Amino acid sequence: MADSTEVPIRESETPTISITVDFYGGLDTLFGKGQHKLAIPAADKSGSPSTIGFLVTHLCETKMNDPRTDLFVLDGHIRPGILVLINEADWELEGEEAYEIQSGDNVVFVSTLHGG
Amino acid sequence: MADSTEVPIRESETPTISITVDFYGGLDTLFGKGQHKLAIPAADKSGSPSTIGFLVTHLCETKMNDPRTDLFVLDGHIRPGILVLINEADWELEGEEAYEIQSGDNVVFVSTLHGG
Amino acid sequence: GVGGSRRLTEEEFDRYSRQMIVPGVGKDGQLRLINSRILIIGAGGLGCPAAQYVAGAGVGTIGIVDGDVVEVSNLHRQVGHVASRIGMKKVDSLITHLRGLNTLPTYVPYGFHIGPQNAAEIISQYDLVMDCTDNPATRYLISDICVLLCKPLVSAASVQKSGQLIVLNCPPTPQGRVDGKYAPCYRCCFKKPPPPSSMLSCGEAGIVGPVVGMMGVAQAGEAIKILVSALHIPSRDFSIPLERNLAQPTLLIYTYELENAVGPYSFRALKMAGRKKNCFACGENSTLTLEGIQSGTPNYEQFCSLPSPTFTL
Amino acid sequence: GVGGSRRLTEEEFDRYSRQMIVPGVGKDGQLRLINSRILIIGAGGLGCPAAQYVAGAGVGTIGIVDGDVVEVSNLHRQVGHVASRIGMKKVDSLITHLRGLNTLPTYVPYGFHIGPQNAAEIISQYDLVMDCTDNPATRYLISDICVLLCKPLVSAASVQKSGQLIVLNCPPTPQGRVDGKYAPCYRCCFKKPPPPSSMLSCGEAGIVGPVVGMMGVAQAGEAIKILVSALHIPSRDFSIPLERNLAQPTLLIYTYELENAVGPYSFRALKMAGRKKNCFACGENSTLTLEGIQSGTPNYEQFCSLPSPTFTL
Ligand SMILES: [Zn+2]
Ligand SMILES: [Zn+2]
Repeated sequence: MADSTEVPIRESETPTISITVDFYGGLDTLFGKGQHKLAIPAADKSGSPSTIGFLVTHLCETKMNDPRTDLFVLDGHIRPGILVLINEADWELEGEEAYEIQSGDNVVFVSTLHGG
Repeated sequence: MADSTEVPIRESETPTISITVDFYGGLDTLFGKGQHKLAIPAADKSGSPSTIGFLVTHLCETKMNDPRTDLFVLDGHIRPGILVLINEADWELEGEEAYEIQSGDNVVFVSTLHGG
Repeated sequence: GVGGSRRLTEEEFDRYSRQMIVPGVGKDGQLRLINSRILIIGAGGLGCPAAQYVAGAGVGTIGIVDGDVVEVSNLHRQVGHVASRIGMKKVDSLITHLRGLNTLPTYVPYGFHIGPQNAAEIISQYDLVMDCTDNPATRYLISDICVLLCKPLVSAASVQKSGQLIVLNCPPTPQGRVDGKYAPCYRCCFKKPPPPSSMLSCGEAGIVGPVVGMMGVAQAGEAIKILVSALHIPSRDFSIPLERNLAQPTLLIYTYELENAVGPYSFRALKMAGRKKNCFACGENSTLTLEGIQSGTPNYEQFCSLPSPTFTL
Repeated sequence: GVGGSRRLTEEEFDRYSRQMIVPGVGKDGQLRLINSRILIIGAGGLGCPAAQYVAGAGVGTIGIVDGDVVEVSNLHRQVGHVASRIGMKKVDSLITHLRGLNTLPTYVPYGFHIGPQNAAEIISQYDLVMDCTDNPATRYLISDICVLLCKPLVSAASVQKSGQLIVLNCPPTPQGRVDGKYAPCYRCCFKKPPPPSSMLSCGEAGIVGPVVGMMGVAQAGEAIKILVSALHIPSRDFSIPLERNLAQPTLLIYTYELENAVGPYSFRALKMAGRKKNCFACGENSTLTLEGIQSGTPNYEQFCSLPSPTFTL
């Protein structure tokens, strides 16, 4: 899997897409604070364009500071109770995990809170 | 003075610069809410590039909903107690009223509050 | 109610003058507050600050639901209780505090947990509901009842260093009505609850007082706004469905960073979609009914896989 | 103080456990709160909610300055007072409320107005100052004293439907020190006061309770953050001036819109410049001294052109 940090890319390497990702509602403690600027592979291992589904796995494998991956991913999918917004729009309107990520996209993950 | 709304511009008209302006701390009630997208003349009457000083007068003359102009301008200058930020930076660092406005600039006016 | 046009009493005028002179409130807005009934569900970290400002603003009838009693570990954030009332029902403790602040409103205590059996009966008596509870099963229940009874819902939550706030079902629109851009319900925004294992309560994860305080005060701000602007009244004329709609539904997210002064990421307002056609509660094929809920359908505990059979606030 | 390493008492543990388990607080952070002294200047719309959360969090010594008495028109937003204490000094009324919330802190009432004669003597006894006042002359005075005494200042203000908040002089840096990126003072950010004619007070312009409430609670949040992280302790080693600096100084702006649900423009965080070399108070050629202030230089009333010769909170 390609490096997801902003390392200069040689021509021969996998092309990447630059995106920004934000985590809220406690997910920030799993991934680190503030906005994450990432260069993710433009395609998955099978050569298909990278989707949100791919991004979720990619984040889990390369960016999580915490061993408790089930707080973010369950059975290969984003766990229930996490809201996903793509460019400020509900991901349901964008095709959910099948949405193909575009350069410059902003993806927000928010864990729903219940305390009071 | 040229029209400051987003009317299509003919070649023969004064060139304009597109900027955004925000008002806070009660100034929003003088100018209307939300972010204002403006096309201001690129130069003043004497042909010099438009500065923040020009913008202040221009706003006062064309955009104020309220007759109390002294809440925004005093003696031809922005009144004391109003903070000006140009592209999120204190205007003192940018040359204050002499700063020449660039296309795409964001200018924020904040009236300092004192109540409690 | 919409508010009548009676005169204000001298005491009302003295109490509320500072807020009445704010443009957009006025005497009409104040009378709408006085003639309105707000239900606050939960008298904890959100409910205490929310209730202070709702009572201060002069909302005429304020109901408070909570089955718990005051504990010493509550007091760092539940600012409507005091040490001398430890062991008292939270609703009675909070109402004692509120009466000191403002004697004019009518306060109605419900000193028990809200659940499928009693929720509709209680909520039906109010104009607006504030969800200040602390568990998902109750949150889904409250939203479902608000959809069925056409009540606006101001919902907030807070754990550790994070807070969230959203105004739902406002202006209220009847269940099944989807031929326009209507406000979402809780299920439109949060389709599935998190698995219990991933959920953090204030007891387990901790909570910083001002974080939950900010959300509670903000809830009061939204509630006052809705009542003053009469946005709690269900639309009647659906030939003009957009006219009275609020701005784009927005989820406000607050993150408190212990290491930084207020920074650009402390607040974020996320635009949410409107009512969803396929929503289980408010959508066009919804089978949700008050009778169903009372007889156990849906099963909120199972939906949220709560280990305990009781609904706790 | 920085905090010792004693054990917590059982009562402290019961009271503060929910906030101690928050990552970044812990026992050390709690002890720093317990060993700290906060001065709250102003017991009104900002000071009441701020004090509730500062007291709840267990700050060891809480001083409150205010010369006013409780009036009925205060109660819609000044949630630390109650109707039965109308006519009582606000400091005594608020402390009565705070003692109910938490008996453990030491509360110090200053039932008079702060001014050039007494400000340094009072402020010198505290680790952090919260400006909850309502007029510019007092705001400039408090900031000047905080610069000279090396105290961090959490400043907020609110009128009608707007609120502002900024953390100043934190970590505190001695006057005249400009060879690095230091935190600004009030004068660095707000060089000149507005002319009196353009100034709106809460009495004239009105105020919505939750608007000023949000700012007061946020002030408590910033103060707790500073003390827990020991950012109130003046830097000693100026060879590493940047190390303990806060993030970019930020002015938080809150706008309440009566017509809209929480929207993207409700909060804005504006990046501010750091300490200015030419600042009248903290800059490199500043002639400001404690002795000067006490003997009338600068003249704060004249600077702000206050019509009245007294400093009112
Ligand atoms: Zn729905
Ligand atoms: Zn300065």
